[in-house]
Amino acid sequence: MSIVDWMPFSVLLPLIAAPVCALLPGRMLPWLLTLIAVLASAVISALVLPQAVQAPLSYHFGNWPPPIGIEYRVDAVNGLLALLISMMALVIVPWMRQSVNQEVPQRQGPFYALFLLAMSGLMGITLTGDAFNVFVFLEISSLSTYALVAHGTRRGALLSAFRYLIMGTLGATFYLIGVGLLYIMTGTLNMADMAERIPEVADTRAVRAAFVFIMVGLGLKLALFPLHRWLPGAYSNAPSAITVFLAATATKVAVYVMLRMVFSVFGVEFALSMPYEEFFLVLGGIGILYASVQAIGQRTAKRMLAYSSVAQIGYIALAVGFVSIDGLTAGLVHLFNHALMKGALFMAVGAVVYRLGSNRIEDFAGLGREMPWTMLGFTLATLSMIGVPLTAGFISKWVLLQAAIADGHWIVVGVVAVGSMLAVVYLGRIIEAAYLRPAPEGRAPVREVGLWFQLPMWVLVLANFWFGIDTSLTLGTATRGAEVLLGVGP
Amino acid sequence: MNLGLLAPGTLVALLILTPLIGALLVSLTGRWPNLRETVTLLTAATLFGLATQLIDPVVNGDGASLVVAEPIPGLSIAFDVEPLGLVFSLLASLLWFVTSVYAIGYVRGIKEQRQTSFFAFFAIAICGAMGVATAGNLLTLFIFYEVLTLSTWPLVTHKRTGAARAGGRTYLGVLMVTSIGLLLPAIIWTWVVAGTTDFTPGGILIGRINPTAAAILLTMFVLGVGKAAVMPMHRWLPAAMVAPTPVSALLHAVAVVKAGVFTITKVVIYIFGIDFLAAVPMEKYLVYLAGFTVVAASIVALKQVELKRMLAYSTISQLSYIVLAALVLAPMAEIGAGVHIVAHAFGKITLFFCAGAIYVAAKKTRIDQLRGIGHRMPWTMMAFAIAALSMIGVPPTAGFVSKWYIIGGAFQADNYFVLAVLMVSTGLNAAYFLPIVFRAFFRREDHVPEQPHGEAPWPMVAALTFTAAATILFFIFNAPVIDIEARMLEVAR
Amino acid sequence: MRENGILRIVTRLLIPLIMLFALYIQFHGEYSPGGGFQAGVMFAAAWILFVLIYGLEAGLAVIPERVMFVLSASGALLYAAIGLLGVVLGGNFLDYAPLMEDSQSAQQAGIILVELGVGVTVASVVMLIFSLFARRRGEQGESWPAEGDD
Amino acid sequence: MDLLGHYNYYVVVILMMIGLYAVIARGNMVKKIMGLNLFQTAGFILFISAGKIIGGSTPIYREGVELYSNPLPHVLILTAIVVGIATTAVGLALALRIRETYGSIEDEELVEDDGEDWSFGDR
Amino acid sequence: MVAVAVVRVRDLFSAAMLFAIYSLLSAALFVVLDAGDVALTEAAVGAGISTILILAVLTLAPRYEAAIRGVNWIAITVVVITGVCLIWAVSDLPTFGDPNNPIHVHVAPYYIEHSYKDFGVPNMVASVLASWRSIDTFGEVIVIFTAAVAVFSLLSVKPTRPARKPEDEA
Repeated sequence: MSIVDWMPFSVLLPLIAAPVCALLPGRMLPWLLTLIAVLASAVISALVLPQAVQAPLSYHFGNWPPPIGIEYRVDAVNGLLALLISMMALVIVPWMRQSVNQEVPQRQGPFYALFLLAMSGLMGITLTGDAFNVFVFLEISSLSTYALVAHGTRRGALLSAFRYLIMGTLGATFYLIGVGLLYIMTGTLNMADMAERIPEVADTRAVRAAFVFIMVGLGLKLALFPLHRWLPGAYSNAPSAITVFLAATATKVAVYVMLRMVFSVFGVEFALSMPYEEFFLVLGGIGILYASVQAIGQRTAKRMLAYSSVAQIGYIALAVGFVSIDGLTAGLVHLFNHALMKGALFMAVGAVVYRLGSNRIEDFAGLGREMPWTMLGFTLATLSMIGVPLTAGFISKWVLLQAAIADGHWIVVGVVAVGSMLAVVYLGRIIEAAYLRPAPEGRAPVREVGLWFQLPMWVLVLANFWFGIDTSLTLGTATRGAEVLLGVGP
Repeated sequence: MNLGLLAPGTLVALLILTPLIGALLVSLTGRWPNLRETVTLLTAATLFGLATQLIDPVVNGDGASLVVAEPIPGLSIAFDVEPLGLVFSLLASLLWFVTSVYAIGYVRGIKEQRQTSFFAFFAIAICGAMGVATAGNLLTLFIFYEVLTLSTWPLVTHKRTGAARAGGRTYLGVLMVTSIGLLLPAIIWTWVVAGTTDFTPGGILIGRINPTAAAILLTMFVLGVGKAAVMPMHRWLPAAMVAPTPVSALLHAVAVVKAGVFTITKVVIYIFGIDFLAAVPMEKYLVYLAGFTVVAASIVALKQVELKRMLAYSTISQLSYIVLAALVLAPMAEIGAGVHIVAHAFGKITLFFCAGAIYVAAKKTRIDQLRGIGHRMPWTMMAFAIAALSMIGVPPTAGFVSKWYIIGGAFQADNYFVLAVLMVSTGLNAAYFLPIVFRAFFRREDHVPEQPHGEAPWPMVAALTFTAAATILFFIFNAPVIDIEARMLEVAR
Repeated sequence: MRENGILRIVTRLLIPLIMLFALYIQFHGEYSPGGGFQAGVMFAAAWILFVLIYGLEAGLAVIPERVMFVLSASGALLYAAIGLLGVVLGGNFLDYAPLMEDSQSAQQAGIILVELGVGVTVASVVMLIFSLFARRRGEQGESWPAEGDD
Repeated sequence: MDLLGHYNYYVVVILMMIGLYAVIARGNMVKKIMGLNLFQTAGFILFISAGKIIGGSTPIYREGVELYSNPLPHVLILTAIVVGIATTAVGLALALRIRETYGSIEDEELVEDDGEDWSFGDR
Repeated sequence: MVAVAVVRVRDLFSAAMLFAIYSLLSAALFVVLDAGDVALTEAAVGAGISTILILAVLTLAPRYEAAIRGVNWIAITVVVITGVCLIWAVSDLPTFGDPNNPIHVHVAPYYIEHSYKDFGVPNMVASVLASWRSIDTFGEVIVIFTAAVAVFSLLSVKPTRPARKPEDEA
């Protein structure tokens, strides 16, 4: 079997493993199965990416050629994303074991099953080349995510999950209607096929409305600024492990679908005929400032990081707002890098929660001494968030600013700069608490967490620095992806 | 004196790595203070040795360069030592050694907390300074510029008191805001415009950018390099005075602040190019800004009651001398800028040493407490007097030499504004330094301290004596530095 | 109303019929409207009706929740298995052609099996969900309200 | 374009608006879920009516029938309905749990409860 | 229109009933639109399952929803915007039921033609569902299964379980 034949199994293996996992008893077995499935998925994605960068791979389900059947179509863009998702999952699964044991004491079979479903759902969205299939897998991942969020140990989790469910379903339905309109106008659901047929109907209001609906729907999913309300609650109330996974992958996938739809399906010219650029630049900019300010006001680390995620999405929106190679490259690179840094940060916070059962910022006092390694990792990841040189964050920022300056968007430059400074402020609060404030007396001495927590986090932290120095994978693939999206180059 | 053992490239690498290794060893040997101090001293000595090894290759023109990695396509982390950087690295490494001697006396004298992390971060900061000094392009320079900022934050907040936290916030705040908000965009702009950020003699922007834009860019650079403390970006320096004195002495009189002015000088010479910049209209306004800083900071210094804060403001004004000199765009002035980096370093570090010595020996920090202290601490106050003279620019001190060159440059460019500024500030310097010296020696102390004290511990005295001596010696033996600077100029032309 | 004789009689007649009809649309799916999904819902509806009349305990006695859970998983797995069979026999995922030499009957076989998987899953899932909700009420110690059926 | 040719599209739009309003404006969670269903069903009708061909017949092959309505939308909507019921089930389960832990399923009443500054008004 | 009633009525039970009726109506509409399978499903699901589930919840929840204070203007605006956008959009959708609409001429004809010819399966819906777009259906099954697992893990915990820890935040 060639790599193409293996490609869909990066989705199918976790998907098929899920039902089995749900039936497994105890704690060890489900986790083990999850680990194996995720590992396999990651390996496949890793093998697929290099080929996908060369030329798109296409897999026909049931051996029916598109548009009759459904195809999986992988190129540099979603290849990179698939690799990101599966790799993050691979890092998180070992990490989550202990914290899940604590937060979800019984019925872990279903829990891990849901995790697998969420993961494979995201993978499916990423790989598929069929607009409706996106919807189906979107729902798989969403449903399982709602349930996972509801597993949080605090009752707020239920509320957050419900609101997330309402918002998410609205978003999905909007997307569905958009796709419906497109289908009515073009008569096909296959993205590539649509792309060919849209130009002849491009100037109909129906297609424009479809564009708007898809934008709004996905905007809800990726928590673009005014539609971000569900995110902080969901992130802060979910079990730590799930927070890490969501923060690292979920919104990224929504961004990807948006990119895919805008550039591969509607096409650049169409997008430019709509107020696409303004849409992203304005919302992204406001989002960065608003969310960063919000983040400063938060009292708990998780909520703070959640708002910072909203802000980071703003960066990505800005980046993809410039319809240029540089801009899209910046967006894709930041997708990747932000997953690395946010993953590490949330892991550190998760470790603290595991020990303290709290993530209030004042409770971080003295942890610099008591949990040295965790906090060191947190600090390093923070550097990456701020965009200090030699970190992945710096690369993102550099490319983004480069794109902005090249296009002469000086306001954007200002916004990005201000955003990073605000990041210094809100992340600085935790660092300061951890290192410069003494532990509150009367608190039982806190023990450092074990290797199961340390190793995965450090993998991500070091990855932050690795991709800050050797950017051949990230920048290279991202640039290629940008070319693919803009339809230039081979 | 060149042993010629190592290839220049290797030397550069070692120049960066030695302090890091030092830091590592220090944190490892933390449990045994004596061993730890020995390590620090050895590292410092080695570093200075390495720096001296670079003199010949650089002066002979076959520069020492080294490329490490290429994070952004076409833009690499590269090192390339040129005369100015050589001077800076020599200066920093030498004074690091001296300061280490001093610091040993200091931290033990007042039983400082967490000495190990203190020395460790100190070493990392030096690594940052070395990186800045030897950077081959703007990216590399920026990287180590930030390393310097971040590694000094723990030192500033070392006391961990509320005041220390507040000072740390201002320190990090100003430096980060300026560097991320102005310097980084400026660098990227340069990269976008010129397609490179390598320091190349004659500049890389000629013909690539129109004068107005160039003026804006230059402004972004000058203000963006917050470490140069050009007003209004100077707030961090007084705030940093909450740090232990050795830190203020080395970092905030030499390493950090000099990194700032050094950056500006390099940008002026190697990015814009003197000739190109002369054509830029708005460059004058920056001269005025710097001049204003010189005078204003001196005036503020007059009002200070805390000795260290006064020194801080004096530093601000002295730094703007260098910026001023760099922006005069006359050959002599450029030399003057380079020389003043050295001269001011010796002078100001001596002053800080003295302040620290006074604090350790007499627990006194305010100016009005210093009456008659010269009788108890003659060595210290003699050194103080010499350094003060150097600040004012009275022969036979280093300050005179640099001032001479700057004035000469001002005449070359017949820029009378600069002349005026120099005159006024000289007067002001005299006005806030001399009274202290006078009081110290010719007044008797208003009340006898409960436990009479003598000099500070001997390592401190030794250190400050050495630097004071250096201030005078530099007046006589300044030829090598001048030569190197001149070399830089003819390369740059 | 558990004691309502007529209702009991009617449903006793009705339930087998519904189940029969369910099986019909399950396996007749490719000729007339209907298929696995509708069949599953039908079947579940029959069971739910049974529960409404005879109470949840009786219903769970017929099919315990554990079994439903296993069934729901195995339905999905059956579907996947068909797909994988295609792969094993050298085709793509969910490729029915390799199942038999005659492509037409191969397709039919594939469709029927797949629909069966769907039916099993849907039926068991609907029953499971319903019984979970119903059991909830039991645990809260409230009685089955009269408005409950329609 | 003649209105008649689009009447059922307009029906769709109206249903959609009603459903959306229910989701956003109604505080009661069960009501929200119902609204969500209305909203989705409207979307389904959109697809199905697009699939209809006047004079066409149900897409089941019979001898002599030439014109069939489009089967593809039907398939999509079957899937969509299933997804819809799945979502409904999960949503209701959540509502149930919320009811148990908070003692209320009126969204507004719960705003203060979890200490989140959450105005749920806008989308 | 029933839908309006569903939203207006504050008695949730009657709302549920109306909802069921609404589902039946739309099912009927589907039949009119030649969508037999969909009608069957909608009837079974909308009128049957979801109604029963809603009722099951309502037996545990207060029967009447709280009064809505005033009018939710945000909602109105959002809805109106959406509606206008849609009206604006559909007004140039292809005419209803016209055989020459793009969707009838592009992919679908292949299905209609080959379903019986290649598969011997008269019900084109079935064959599209289970063969041509079978991965969608697989996804659908998985969705259902996901729902099962989700509800299971949500409802299989004891009703009044105390939070493991007191509220961390706020």
